Amino acid sequence: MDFEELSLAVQKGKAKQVRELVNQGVEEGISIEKILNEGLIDSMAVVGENFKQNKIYVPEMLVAARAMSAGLSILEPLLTATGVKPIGKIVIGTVRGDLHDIGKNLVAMMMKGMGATVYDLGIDVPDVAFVEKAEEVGADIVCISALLTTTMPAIGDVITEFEKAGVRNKYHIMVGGAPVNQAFADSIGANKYTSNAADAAEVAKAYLESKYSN
Amino acid sequence: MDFEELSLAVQKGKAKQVRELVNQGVEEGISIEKILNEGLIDSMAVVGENFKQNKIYVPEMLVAARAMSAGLSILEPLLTATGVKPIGKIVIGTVRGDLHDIGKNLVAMMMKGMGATVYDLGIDVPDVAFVEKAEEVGADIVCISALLTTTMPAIGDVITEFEKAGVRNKYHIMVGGAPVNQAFADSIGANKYTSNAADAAEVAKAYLESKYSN
Amino acid sequence: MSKQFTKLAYSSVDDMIYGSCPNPVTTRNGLVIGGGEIYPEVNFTLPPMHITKDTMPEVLSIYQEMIHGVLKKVHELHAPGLVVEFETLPDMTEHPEWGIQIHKLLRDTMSDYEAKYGLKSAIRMTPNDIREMSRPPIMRSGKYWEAMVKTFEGSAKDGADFLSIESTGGKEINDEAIVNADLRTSVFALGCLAPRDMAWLWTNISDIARANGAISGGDSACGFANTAMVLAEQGFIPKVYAAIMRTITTPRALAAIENGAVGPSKDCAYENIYLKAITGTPISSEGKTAACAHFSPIGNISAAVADLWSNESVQQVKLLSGFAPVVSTEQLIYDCRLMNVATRKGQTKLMRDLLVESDCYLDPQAYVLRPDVAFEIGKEIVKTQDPFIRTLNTAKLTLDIIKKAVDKKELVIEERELNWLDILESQLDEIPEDEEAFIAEMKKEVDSSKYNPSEYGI
Amino acid sequence: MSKQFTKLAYSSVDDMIYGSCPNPVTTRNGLVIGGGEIYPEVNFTLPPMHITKDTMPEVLSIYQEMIHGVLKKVHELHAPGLVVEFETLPDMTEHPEWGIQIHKLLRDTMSDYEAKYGLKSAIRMTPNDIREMSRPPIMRSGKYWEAMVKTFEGSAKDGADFLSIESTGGKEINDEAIVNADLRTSVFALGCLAPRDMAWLWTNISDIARANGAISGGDSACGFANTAMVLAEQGFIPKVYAAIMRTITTPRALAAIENGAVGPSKDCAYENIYLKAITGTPISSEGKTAACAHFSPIGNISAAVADLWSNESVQQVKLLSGFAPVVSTEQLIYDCRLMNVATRKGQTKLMRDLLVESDCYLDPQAYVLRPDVAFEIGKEIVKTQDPFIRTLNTAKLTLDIIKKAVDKKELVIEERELNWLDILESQLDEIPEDEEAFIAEMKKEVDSSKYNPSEYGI
Ligand SMILES: [Zn+2]
Ligand SMILES: [Zn+2]
Ligand SMILES: [Zn+2]
Repeated sequence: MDFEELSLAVQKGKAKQVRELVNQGVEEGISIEKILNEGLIDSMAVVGENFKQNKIYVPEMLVAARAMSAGLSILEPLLTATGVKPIGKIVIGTVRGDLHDIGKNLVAMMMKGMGATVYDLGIDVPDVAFVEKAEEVGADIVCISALLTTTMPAIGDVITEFEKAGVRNKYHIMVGGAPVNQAFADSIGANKYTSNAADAAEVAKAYLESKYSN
Repeated sequence: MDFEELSLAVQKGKAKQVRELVNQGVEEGISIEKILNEGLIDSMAVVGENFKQNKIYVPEMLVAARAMSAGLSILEPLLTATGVKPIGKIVIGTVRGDLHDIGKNLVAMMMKGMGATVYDLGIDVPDVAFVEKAEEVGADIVCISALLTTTMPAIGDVITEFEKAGVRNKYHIMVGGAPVNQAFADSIGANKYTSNAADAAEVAKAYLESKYSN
Repeated sequence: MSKQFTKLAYSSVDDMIYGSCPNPVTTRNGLVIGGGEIYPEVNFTLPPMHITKDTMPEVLSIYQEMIHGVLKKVHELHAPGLVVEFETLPDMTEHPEWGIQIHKLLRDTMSDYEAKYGLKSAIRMTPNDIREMSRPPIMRSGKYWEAMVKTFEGSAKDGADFLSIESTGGKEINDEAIVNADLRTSVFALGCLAPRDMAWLWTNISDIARANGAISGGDSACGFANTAMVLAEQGFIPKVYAAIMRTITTPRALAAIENGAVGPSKDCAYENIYLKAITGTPISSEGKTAACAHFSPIGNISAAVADLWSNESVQQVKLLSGFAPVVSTEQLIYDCRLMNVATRKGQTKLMRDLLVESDCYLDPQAYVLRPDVAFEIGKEIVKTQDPFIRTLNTAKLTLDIIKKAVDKKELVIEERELNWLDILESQLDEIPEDEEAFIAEMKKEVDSSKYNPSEYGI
Repeated sequence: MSKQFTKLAYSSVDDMIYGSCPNPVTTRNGLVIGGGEIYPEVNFTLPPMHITKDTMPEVLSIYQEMIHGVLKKVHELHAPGLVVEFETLPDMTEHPEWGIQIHKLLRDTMSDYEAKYGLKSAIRMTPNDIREMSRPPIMRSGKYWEAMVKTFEGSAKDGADFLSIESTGGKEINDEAIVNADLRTSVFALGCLAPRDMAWLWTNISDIARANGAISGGDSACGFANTAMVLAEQGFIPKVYAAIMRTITTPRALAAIENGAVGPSKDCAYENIYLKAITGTPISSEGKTAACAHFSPIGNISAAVADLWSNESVQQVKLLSGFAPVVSTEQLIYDCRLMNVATRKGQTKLMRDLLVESDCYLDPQAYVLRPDVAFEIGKEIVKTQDPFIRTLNTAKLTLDIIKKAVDKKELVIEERELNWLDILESQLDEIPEDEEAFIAEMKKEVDSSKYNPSEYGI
């Protein structure tokens, strides 16, 4: 299998070709971890970089992410079997009362693209559902989003729910959405605020790397 | 002495005439308290009302306040002698680092006009000076003003100084100035915020009346 | 359908100007929208806070403070007229008594100022569309729709002048289409679903208006085209896609006027220019002075043919001068003064053209708002009465107009946009010109858990 | 005194327009102010916070965030040029290393954007005048003055384009005069004290600029005339007094240009119109788009002959769209676009006149900013070189102009203003026409604990 060919297939969003190449690599006995990291994740990093440099748009990135997922779905059972861990687990959702998911979906997609396992709770998520899912899957990061100034306070309520359950310190809580700012994030005791989807994915990656390098 | 004549003299700011009429009233044996309340304070209330109704400007009000003061200076020694109390004592100043006194002066003037004894500490007042003066004179109200967003936090520092001295609850603390708002006033534990000079005087009067009617 | 539009409301594009229109609207107190002058439309909203029964006294006192600040400024600056928009927040629509109570507070305060200072003002009542709170949305019945009806009726009874809404029929499937720049699905949402909902919805709103002495105002495709504009501004999706999203919301918007609405249409509906060209109703618009609410590449051109000029929305936060709603009010008043002075000097057309020229060559989303382009698009739309065909043909024509402008080097677009002109063209080429066939295809393609076809009668 | 002005810079009032002037100023990187186009001048400041050694990293990161936001928006909207003003806060001037560090951060980021995107921009460095921190103020020596010199020098060495200040000579006695509408004391402050300080101050600033490759910009009588305008806006003092306060700051302002300043003069100096008429230097101005910083009755007319168009100041607070400095930037860019498009279409004069007509009949403070009135006042000023006589005669002429406008019913003023026309006239009548005599009288009248006559050489 040609890694360059795989990279181009991911970048152009050719899911079928990605599947074929990944299968080929597995058959050739290339290490699963290598296909994952140097094949899929690195290719997606190129896509992310092109987006950051204003060379492509989100739709191109989404197509690439779908192609990458197609490859990943082949690797996943093998990864579990060989004991390779994904770079981290992330629970994400839009707070109670808020129906906006465009921004949240972008963040989820970019986080998947960087190789994390993402549990998307969707929109209008009850406060306690964040806690339950995080506990259930053993998440590293919880991302909470709100688009309305009126639903923004619910982000604080979700964090309170983590505190009540006595598990606040187990999770790195990231918050975002149009009305949110650093001062608000500080006031509710969030670990991190980012102002846009691309930053959120990058910050999450940096956090996971530092967490697992220790 | 004709009360109507005295009222007009105050309203027109004729200090000399006010002095003459007050002297005349005292000689005629009219009660000191009556001259003060129905003569001077009520006349100044008319002036305040005319200002509120956009019939006159601050300069007209200042001239009236000076005329009223002229009358008051005759009554003051007599008031002490007869045991009549002024409506209340107010300490006022602009915080450390802030040189703006126009707004603060207006508030002081209006508070004098309503019959309070006002101790004006001026501008760039050290935090502790507010506490010292309030304790020294046995003030009812402390008014703290700041005009810059950068000096506004010093209002909070002054209040902390009152707390440190263990005398916070002895005083009704009012705050104001362009950058100040209700949320800030709440956050530093002020008793009252008003957004303009006329409101400040009115609110102070209401507070003093309720304090001394109990 | 009570009205049909088969030709434009203007014979010459030169006649389409700001501040006046063929079919002006007059409020109870005699304020004429589109009768010669452009007026400010001010909108304001709460700072971040919970809205509950317990906080309602505080909510009311904030609205009280806001409306007083705004009216005081309008009086001080001698503005000849004003529209205030009250857009409810979801909690207020779910509890209609709250929204109605706030509306009444605003309406009564405005009447007080009129009695005291002769300040003529009108209020636009805009309940937010909470039907989407059910997922998939229930459009024509249920507790959410009932709460909206209560809000419309209650405020109309209390003297609301204009009833408006930013309705969401079709949005449930368009949201995902936007981030994919998937024009095919957007044509389905805007050409098939939205007009069906709009026709039903505006028949109902117009009935409520008629029964209670209010005016059936207008709608906005905010959740469609403005979401696209904002994502394009952030560099997420191509501007050419957002430009086409703008024009293809017009057939949807027409459904309101066809079914009883008479204007002024909503401020954030930039499709209003096509609507005005076709129907001659007064419109509201917003641009640079709504930068407090959203950035845009159409800050001046959006004013070119507006009858009301709005700040979209601003929170009660304190700036160095005072509260933000008062700041917006002052800015809108000066914008309107300049435009009205131009009119008094006989220079409306010139001022309009300067506003247009200011922006039109710098962004495709501005280019498609040129009055001459609006005429071209309007003429295409009135050729048929079928909303789907109108939508599809508008998309094709818009793409064509943008391509020509790029070819003529009249319009500069980014390198990465060029590619998308072809992608979008092939997306459009694959849409059949028969609605039934298209609906059949899309029913298979679109995730059926996201919407209820039956709620649209398809 | 390096220059004398004995006649106006224009032969016809028709030639005095926005965006260009007889004596344009060019920055190192080739941005021309007053060379044909009007550019935005953006100013931004910190949210409420303590500035200390410990918070300086946070301070720097906020300035970093602000300048990036502004430059990104300027780039996105294709603005052809930009001026950024950095006004230090008192703590930053007292610790010159802080102000210099922030300036360098801004200047370097601006250079980065120029290198990367060709975005031409210039920075105006405005240390605040902290000499008044001593009471009575020490004007020509001492730690405060030394800190100011360090700030000017340090930032000029780091590439500051324009050096500016809102200087305060005479303000220490004018503050009380304002609330008393005491024109006599104001004439003393603005006609006797201020010009002496300005001549000395601007000789020094111009020397620093020359030695370090910066441009000696200009001043503003903000603490005099704008304080009066704001108090008048609040209904505290008569607008006619505030209008006269505006015009009589001109002889003071001229002292800067006579002693080395070349412009652009400061944004909040509305006396700039008289300055431009007399000296032909480029000016900055602000109006409706500075409503975030202060309200005003001159939102449009203030743009009529501006070369830079400013937002005055806004804090880094978040609005619904984004941060307030970015909001201001977008608004200023659209304002400038409209005016520059008018110029490209040969309609500068018409646009100027519409901006003037918009406001001039509604407030005396707007009326005195009419270009024809500016010409009349300018002509009176250049008749003599004596700043005191200039000030006194300007006051008398302005009062006369307002009275005539009221008589002609061209200008409507409030009932309670009328009375003040006479009060102010009698105040002026009692001022002797001989400066020495007047100074002698005022030395007796003015509280001597408030100012140091010797600091003014009187
Ligand atoms: Zn909207
Ligand atoms: Zn200023
Ligand atoms: Zn400024």
